[in-house]
Amino acid sequence: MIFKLANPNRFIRFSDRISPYLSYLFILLMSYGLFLCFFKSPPDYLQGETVRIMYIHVPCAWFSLMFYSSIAICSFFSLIFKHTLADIISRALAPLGASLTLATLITGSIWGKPTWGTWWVWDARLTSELVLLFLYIGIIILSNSFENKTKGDKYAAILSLVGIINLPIIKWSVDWWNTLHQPASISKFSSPSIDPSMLTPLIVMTFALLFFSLQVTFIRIKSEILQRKIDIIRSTELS
Amino acid sequence: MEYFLKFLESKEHLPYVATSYIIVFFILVIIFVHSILKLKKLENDFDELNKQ
Amino acid sequence: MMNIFFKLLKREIKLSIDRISIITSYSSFFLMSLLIFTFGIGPDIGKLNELYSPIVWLIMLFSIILISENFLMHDYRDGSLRELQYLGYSEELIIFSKAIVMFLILIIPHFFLIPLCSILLNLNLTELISLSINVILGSPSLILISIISNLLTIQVRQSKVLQFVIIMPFYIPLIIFTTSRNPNETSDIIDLNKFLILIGFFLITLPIVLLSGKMILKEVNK
Amino acid sequence: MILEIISINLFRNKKRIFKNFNFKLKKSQIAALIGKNGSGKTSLLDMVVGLIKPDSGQIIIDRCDIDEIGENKKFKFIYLPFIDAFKENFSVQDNLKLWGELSSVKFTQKKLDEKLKFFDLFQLKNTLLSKLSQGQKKRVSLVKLLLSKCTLWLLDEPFNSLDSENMKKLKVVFLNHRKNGGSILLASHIDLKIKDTKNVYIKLEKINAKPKDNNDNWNSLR
Repeated sequence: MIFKLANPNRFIRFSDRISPYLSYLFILLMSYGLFLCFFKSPPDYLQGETVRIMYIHVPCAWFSLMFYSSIAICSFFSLIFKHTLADIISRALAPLGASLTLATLITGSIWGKPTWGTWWVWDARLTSELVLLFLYIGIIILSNSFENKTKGDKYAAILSLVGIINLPIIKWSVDWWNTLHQPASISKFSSPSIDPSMLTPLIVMTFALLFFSLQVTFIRIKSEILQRKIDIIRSTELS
Repeated sequence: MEYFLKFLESKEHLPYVATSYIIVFFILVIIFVHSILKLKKLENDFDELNKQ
Repeated sequence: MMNIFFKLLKREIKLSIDRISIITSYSSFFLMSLLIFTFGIGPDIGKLNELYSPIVWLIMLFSIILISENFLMHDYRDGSLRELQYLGYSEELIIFSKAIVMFLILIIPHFFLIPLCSILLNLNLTELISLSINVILGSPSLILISIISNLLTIQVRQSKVLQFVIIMPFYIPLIIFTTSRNPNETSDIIDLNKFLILIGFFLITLPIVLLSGKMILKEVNK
Repeated sequence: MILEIISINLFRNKKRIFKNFNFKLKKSQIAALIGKNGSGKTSLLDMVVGLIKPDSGQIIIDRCDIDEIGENKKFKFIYLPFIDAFKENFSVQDNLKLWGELSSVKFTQKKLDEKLKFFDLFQLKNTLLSKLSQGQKKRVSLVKLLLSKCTLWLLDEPFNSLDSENMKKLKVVFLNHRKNGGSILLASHIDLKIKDTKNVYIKLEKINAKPKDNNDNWNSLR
């Protein structure tokens, strides 16, 4: 499988073949998930109807973290094995991850308004998510600020690796800072167990979002490959 | 169904839930459309370069 | 090994003769920002006293990022960074010697800036001692992180803003641990644990910076 | 054999610059790299000193692989790049002393004065480098050649902004160096015009390889 994809053109063909199925899966799962969210799941006895935000907020948060770690893994591969596919994937994932982080932040703060009474709380999780957004922005800007794409890739890879090392430290210190300034009272979401009637829509929505992200990633990878091919042709024409 | 009707009746919470879903879908649509448009533009460029 | 390191250090110190001007610009920047903060917060000395450590740390953070340009960017522009590399000096040593000289130069103005701060912000003796230990232990990490931001943006034309954007997240733990004050404690006790955390943070930062700095410097000439 | 370049391949900025390039430099030999801008003269020199890593191939100086020399690089060769690593706010002799310390070249003040006189720089020895003209700067960097004891000289555009009189002097220096068993690899677009059988001219040409339409592996997209 991986050996088959070890060729950009074959990769493009593969993604072309698979992307309609991804779209179908996404539409199917998303509609089913929305149906479950609004028709089949009960309101929470504590938060009432606002709990329905969770079904979209939590998958976004998961994927925002997951994509950052995938970018870091790709950066590792690109620095060690110098494989261009890793660079291309991390370039394709960064905007997607950043927009999911933004979605997480916005839905989180909308969720916060009815439950906490304010749009924003300097809660440990929200703050770390905000920091994650800045890390994403830094990577995107840095990788695009070089005329030489390879160089931008390398620098962004180094930055994201430093970021993934620092992320636990940041998370930990924000937690610490949070407990220092406000005694823990707001972490009322952390319910130990979740009812199956709420878990199923959450899982369905997560998979829907996964297929959407895969679809977008394939499109972005394809455009990145095309961009590089165009650059090669242009640079040989110029010289 | 009754859950949905209950949800629609909850005047307090409906706008929050609705806006959050709308915003997320808006962001997803934007990133999707942006990717598609970029791809289309690059495909056009690539075809033109290959024709020359 | 040591011989080579001392050679590099000697070079940096020699170059620092014209970096004396940095000290004056640094201290004037520091005092001006203090003035601006005071205008923003108001002349209430109690409030200023409460906020002393975030004020001092924010000013230090920004001024160190601004000043760090003089150490790496100039060397890159006139080609002496390349020279050091093709003469066979290892990249870690280059970065490390630069960090040391930067620390030595930037610690000088603090000898009079911190007492001045303590007068202007009405600090008592324990606060003063705690702040100065904080500065001595925390600024190495500040300097190392600013070096990374400088290295990453060394070839970008308009690098100032980018430098701030990409590096700010990494300052968060540092700013948390240096400015934090446990509200349960009175200001007369010096919190030793905090200093240990700062030393630990430095020990984490140092290898990361040296390693990633080496990788960046290998890329720079391509 | 003092310098051996074995089947070098290099891609830069999506262009192929070297394709299985081979080259040998013997003792007492002057080799000139001739070619248009962008044909890879500077890249070749950068590869020889180890600033750029070739995509494949090997570079051997004095029977040692360039990557394995490490700290001893400065004893193997002297490299004068196109941009000279000079500190603008240092005087001429301070710059040279700084360089001498870094590259472990020991010389007395008397020897320095003598060599400065050779290139008519003695009166300027205490002037700041920022006040010198382009040609004078070039001459200052050429003084390094006279001070150093390395046998392999790597020069990037040594004749740039030199007048005819100084060019003649430089030619004499080159011939002297060759007589003493040294070898020179220089990149220049000006013809050396030393009529001699021992000299080698290498013409670098741009490789205009069209990219294959079906890029068959990922690394071709780099």
